[in-house]
Amino acid sequence: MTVLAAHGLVKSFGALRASDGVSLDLRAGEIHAVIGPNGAGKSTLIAQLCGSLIPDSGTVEAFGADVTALSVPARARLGLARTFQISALAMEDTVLANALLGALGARGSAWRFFRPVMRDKALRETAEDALERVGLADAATTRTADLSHGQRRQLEVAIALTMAPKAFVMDEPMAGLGAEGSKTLTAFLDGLRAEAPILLVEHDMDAVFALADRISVLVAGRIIATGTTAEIRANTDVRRAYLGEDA
Amino acid sequence: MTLLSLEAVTAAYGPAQALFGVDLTVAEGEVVALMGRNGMGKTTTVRAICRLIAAQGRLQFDGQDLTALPAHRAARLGIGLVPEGRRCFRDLTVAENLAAAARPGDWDARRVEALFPPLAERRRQRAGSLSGGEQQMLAIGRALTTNPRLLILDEATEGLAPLVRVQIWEAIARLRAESGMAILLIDKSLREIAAIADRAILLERGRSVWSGPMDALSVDLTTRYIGV
Amino acid sequence: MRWGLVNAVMLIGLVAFPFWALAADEPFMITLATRAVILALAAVGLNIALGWGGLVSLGHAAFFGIGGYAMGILASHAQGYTPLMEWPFLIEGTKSMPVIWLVAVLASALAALGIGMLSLRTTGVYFIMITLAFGQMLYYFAISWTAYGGEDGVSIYVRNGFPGLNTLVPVEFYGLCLGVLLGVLALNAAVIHSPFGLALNAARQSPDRVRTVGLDPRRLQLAAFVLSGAITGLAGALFADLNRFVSPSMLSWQMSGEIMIFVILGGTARLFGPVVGAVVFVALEHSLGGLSEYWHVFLGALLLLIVLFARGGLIGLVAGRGGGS
Amino acid sequence: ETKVGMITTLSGGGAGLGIDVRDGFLLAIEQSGRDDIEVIVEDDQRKPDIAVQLADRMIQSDRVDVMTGIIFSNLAMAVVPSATAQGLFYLSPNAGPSALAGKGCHPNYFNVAWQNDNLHEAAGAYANGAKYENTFILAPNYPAGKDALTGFKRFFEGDPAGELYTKLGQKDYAAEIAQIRASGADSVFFFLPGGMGISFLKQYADSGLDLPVIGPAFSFDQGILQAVGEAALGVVNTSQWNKDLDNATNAAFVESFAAKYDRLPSLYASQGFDTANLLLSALEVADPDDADAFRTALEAADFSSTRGDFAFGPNHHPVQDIYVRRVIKEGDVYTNEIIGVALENHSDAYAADCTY
Amino acid sequence: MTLDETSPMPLALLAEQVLNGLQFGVMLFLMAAGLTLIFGVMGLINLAHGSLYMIGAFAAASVAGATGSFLLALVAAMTAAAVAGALVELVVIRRLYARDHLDQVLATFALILIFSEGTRWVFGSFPLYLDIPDMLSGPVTLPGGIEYPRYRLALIGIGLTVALGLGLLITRTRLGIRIRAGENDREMIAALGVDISRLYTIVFALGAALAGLAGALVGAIQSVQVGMGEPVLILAFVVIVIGGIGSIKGALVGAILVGLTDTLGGIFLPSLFRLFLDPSSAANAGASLASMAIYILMAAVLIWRPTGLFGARG
Ligand SMILES: Nc1ncnc2c1ncn2[C@@H]1O[C@H](COP(=O)(O)OP(=O)(O)OP(=O)(O)O)[C@@H](O)[C@H]1O
Ligand SMILES: Nc1ncnc2c1ncn2[C@@H]1O[C@H](COP(=O)(O)OP(=O)(O)OP(=O)(O)O)[C@@H](O)[C@H]1O
Ligand SMILES: [Mg+2]
Ligand SMILES: [Mg+2]
Repeated sequence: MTVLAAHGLVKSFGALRASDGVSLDLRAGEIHAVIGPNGAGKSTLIAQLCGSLIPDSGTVEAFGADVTALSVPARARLGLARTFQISALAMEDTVLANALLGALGARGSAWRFFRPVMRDKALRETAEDALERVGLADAATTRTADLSHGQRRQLEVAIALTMAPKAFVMDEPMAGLGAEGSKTLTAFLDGLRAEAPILLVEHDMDAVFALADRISVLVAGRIIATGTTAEIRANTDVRRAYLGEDA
Repeated sequence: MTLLSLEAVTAAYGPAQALFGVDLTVAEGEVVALMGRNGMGKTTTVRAICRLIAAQGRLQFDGQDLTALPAHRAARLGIGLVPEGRRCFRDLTVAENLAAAARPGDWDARRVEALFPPLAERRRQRAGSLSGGEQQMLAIGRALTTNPRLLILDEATEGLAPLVRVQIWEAIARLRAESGMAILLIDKSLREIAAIADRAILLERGRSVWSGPMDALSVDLTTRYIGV
Repeated sequence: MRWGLVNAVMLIGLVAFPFWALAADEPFMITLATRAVILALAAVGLNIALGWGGLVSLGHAAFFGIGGYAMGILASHAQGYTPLMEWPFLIEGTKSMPVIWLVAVLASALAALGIGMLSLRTTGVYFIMITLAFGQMLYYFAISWTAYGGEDGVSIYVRNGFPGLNTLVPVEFYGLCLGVLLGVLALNAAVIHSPFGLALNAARQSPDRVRTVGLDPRRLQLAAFVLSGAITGLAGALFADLNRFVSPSMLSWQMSGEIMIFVILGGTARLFGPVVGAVVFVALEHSLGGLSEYWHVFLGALLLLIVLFARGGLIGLVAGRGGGS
Repeated sequence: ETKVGMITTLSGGGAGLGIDVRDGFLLAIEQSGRDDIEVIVEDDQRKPDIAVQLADRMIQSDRVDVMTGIIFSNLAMAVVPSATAQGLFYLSPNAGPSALAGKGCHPNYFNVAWQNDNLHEAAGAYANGAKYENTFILAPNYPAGKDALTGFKRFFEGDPAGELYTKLGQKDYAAEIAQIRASGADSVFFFLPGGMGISFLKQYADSGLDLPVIGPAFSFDQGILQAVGEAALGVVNTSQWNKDLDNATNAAFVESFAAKYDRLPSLYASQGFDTANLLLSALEVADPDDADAFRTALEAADFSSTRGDFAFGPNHHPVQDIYVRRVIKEGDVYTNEIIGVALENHSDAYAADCTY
Repeated sequence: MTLDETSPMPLALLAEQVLNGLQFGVMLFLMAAGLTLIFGVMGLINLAHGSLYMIGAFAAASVAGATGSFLLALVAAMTAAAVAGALVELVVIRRLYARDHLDQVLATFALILIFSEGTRWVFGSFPLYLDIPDMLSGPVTLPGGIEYPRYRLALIGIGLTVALGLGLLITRTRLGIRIRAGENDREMIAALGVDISRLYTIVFALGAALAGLAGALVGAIQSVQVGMGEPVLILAFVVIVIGGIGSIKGALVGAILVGLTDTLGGIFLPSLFRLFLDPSSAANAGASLASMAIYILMAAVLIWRPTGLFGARG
């Protein structure tokens, strides 16, 4: 069953076609990795899927409905959770506050002006659970700016978890993580696919080959190949354009 | 001859201490790798060397005390930085990036373009519109135009596609071979480092915990301090 | 915590002040304190947008002035026994503070809604300047609005009334203004700890993050801006009543600047920051004025020293940085 | 012991006027030799709310008997109504907004300078005498500016070739000057106080236009003329006072002012001086505590003015001659000489609206 | 009125007014260029820029008064403002780069107070005299029979020359490249061996000198008095925001737009209102709207393009 799909997305920045007719789908229960050289248009694709960029043409479909015209918050409320390539967090606030924000979003409204948020049991539970799962429980009261790079990536994932989403879209969650961090996160994502499918953009080939059920290769705004891990590994075009191994 | 030496260097971001005692030396013509897990203080060490963060302890470059110098004076002693995250001047063209900080010497824009041919084709393009790999090349080239005696590369292959990584590693190898420049290297990929570095220094929670020749770096050490 | 102590000291000081002034037979000190309290209220309003919302508005004099004109217009009609408007329905002026406040709050909230909707398309310095632009438009409009005195403004001869109080007695009017200020501070404290406050705080730091959890940062900020404008409008009505006079100078960019200075001086995004800022500024103005014809030089030098040596405003200086709200 | 509260503009752009009023006022007090009069001087920074605050202080804490000093109409409007409503006497040494002369007049409010329209009316009258038929008129877009053009037109019998309201505080008049040139006017009347007038005159002089210019004294007064320089030479302006007015009081005033402050007195200084002398004359007769007696004493205006004859009309505004002056150069100094009388025993248009 | 309601404005008059707008705009550009440079490079909101304008005018007036030479006066204006600017940067601003924008606002506000009242302390409360040099006084006749002040033509020339020079400086010279690099990433340019503090002092002094030049040039046709800087400051902010912060080209386009809007608005709006109002109300309503015109322009530009015409950053 298709959870999220792009149909013929085209997006230009001036003369540059960052997306040149991209079609791809994410199915229930799978991890679908998108790989490709720098500047191929991966982040641009994600931005269109999540609503922060409007495609010049083509449509985005989520959970069976056409969402091309919906805003970022509206898509999030439908159940689409995103992590950023460069962490986007409330840096001055505590880790818990960031997680609470996710829980608040999941509830669908922040229009409550008087009751202290810290006394809202349900919210706190959701937030603390998510932190626990990514291993940040101990850091709950730390200021986010004081987190290490790796911990920030974990927090990004935790916020996505608080939303109990129906699909994850992750832009290079491993970027900047050391070998150990990548291993832990790989294991975690492996378990997560049972909860909701993941569209994963990643340069870390070890992680991609370990996790992905299917891989799409994006080069210069076009998908040049989609297939299972084995098929992609064997694809000579991909090896030449991306992996840099002698074909 | 020792070019750079750090002894018991400490540093803090506001109230949060990040370095607790780092010892490190780089000799002329040597390639040294600085390794450690995330948040262990590699970048902070680099920032301390470049005088981008106040540090205590003994920091010397070519026999001169660094701690008293502002960042630009430290750089002029011959330290060339390729920072984490590339940080090209995005509104400047490639050529302007290469001109902004250039100092006289062997390395000029032409020679950089010869090392990284993609840059030659994009001389007039805004740095912000380059691909990640090209930006990385530009950041290295920009540091080279200052004609440093020590080149510091902080995560020069992060976030790059495998093919581009290969190109960057090749360039670093050529630099070493052709100009005998001293290099301080931070990277996540042990395999490539092993192929190029003479020595390694391991950082753990803001302390240097091990230092020695590359081939003495045991699996035991790497699992313990790097996680592989 | 130390900032809690600072707040408590401020609170006690504000409440105890008139007793001291009465005992020392310095009745004017009460009027001066009233001025400080009202300006503090205006700054508390701005602080909601500026401190927590990250919306640096250089047009808050617009709301301050709208509040002031709400008072001036209603009271001048009541005073002259002329109806405010006869068609399509009859509206009479009034000299009752509660009614005036209601009108002031509604009018400035409405203006903030309109200005906010347009201004929130921009961010950063552009936001500063577009709010300034709207402020200036209203300023020039008021200057040439002959029906209400243009640049000369509107004078009412007697302060408006509040049920159960004699507002002509300085202490009672002070008490009233202080009551309003404390009420608004309590509201402010509640709001910043509420879910809305949490989301607003995040919207300032990372609008993208707020969006991806399904909330609309612009609507949060707009709500903060409207709340902020309404409070500053209320302060404007009180200020006009204090002076028994309203004129376009309440709408000038210098006024916006001053309100902003109060906030920065005291400490942004601190509950009592604007109060400290306004009180200190008014006190400085008062005590330096007699020093020399060129006392502005000394005021400037003092402010400069404060910025250079007090990070995070005066509250930051006293209570240390961090913590805060 | 009498306490006088003076609120005037001593800092910022309009400070020159306030300083002159203050200096003139204090000179008269000093010359009277009375040491039972305390004058409290405060700077309003030209901000209405500050002026109100100072007034409150003077009334509540200093407990002054009489107030004076305000230069600008909008500040006067902020302070005077509520001060007089609280029973204080207010003697205006400068601002004379129409609202305080007509319906809003108050028995405790006295204006010792002029009603705002007066000098403009005189300019209108002068224009008739000079046979101007289509004067181009301009003023800033604010109440005093509108009063100015209204005042001019009240007496002017010709048909203005154009009527312009400029932005308050505007400093560039190229566009207006081009319009004047194109309008076919035979003369120009302008009311642009302070820096606005300096700018206008310099630019006008440089534009090559040589239509005669008239204006109220404000743009041609002692404090400002040196900054305008040659551009002002020969310009005709209307004033109730000039330093060459031939009476003993004035001669003594001009001499003692120059001796004490080392500069020529301005219109504003003369107004401050007269205001103080009016106050002194009333204090000879009655005490401000006895409001009715004190008011009667003020109404008598039994003092010798630097302007010669001086009397109050029914609304406590001056009835006085208004002169025509011309800008000349005496040695290195630009100043004015009187060339005629524009209106004799002139009072204002609002007196009829005033009932106490 | 000879310009009666029905006849269109004569072409010559229109041309003259366009020149006036251009001249006003070009002067604004001198103010705005420094402001936008300082903001763009250092991220500093310098409210005291108007004070530097005032200092230029006062220095020019004093030197012109003492020597009678306008050229010397201009040199003095630029020098005085540049020195004041450099001093301010060294003593105050330098300590604030790492701080919040808002601290800079408060500090530069304090500087306005000090400069304004300090100037009054030194020079007294009365406006000073500064006049057009003889060489440039009086009108010239332009093609089409327009009589136009020679001095204003010179202003347009000077302004455009400065604009061109500044443009070349920024785009072509090493200093310009470094300035723009500092705009992008000030820490990085320092880490590469460029003395960023000195660069900042130079930029600040350069911006100040331009403001001082504007103050002197404008002072000759306006009044030289305390407080003259603040209204121009606000206009300069309007200009750089319309043009897009940090962009010299934007500042030029913004300045000319504002100049034209202000000048032509003051003329056409009253005529427009005369179509459906009586002359007196039309003059009133037109003048009111005209005084708001540039703010309406700015709001409209920002609503349409939230980062100004040539701006990229917020
Ligand atoms: N807002 C924008 N304006 C102009 N060009 C843009 C914009 N966003 C992206 N681009 C360009 O579009 C191309 C695709 O960018 P994108 O960020 O999608 O690449 P990517 O595949 O995610 O690369 P990376 O692996 O380096 O993250 C790049 O050349 C980029 O410079
Ligand atoms: N700007 C900052 N403010 C506060 N703390 C910081 C800042 N930058 C880094 N730190 C902290 O300093 C410590 C060392 O960080 P540093 O960036 O030097 O690590 P690193 O070894 O380079 O890690 P990585 O491999 O993730 O780049 C970490 O705990 C980090 O959280
Ligand atoms: Mg990307
Ligand atoms: Mg690092």
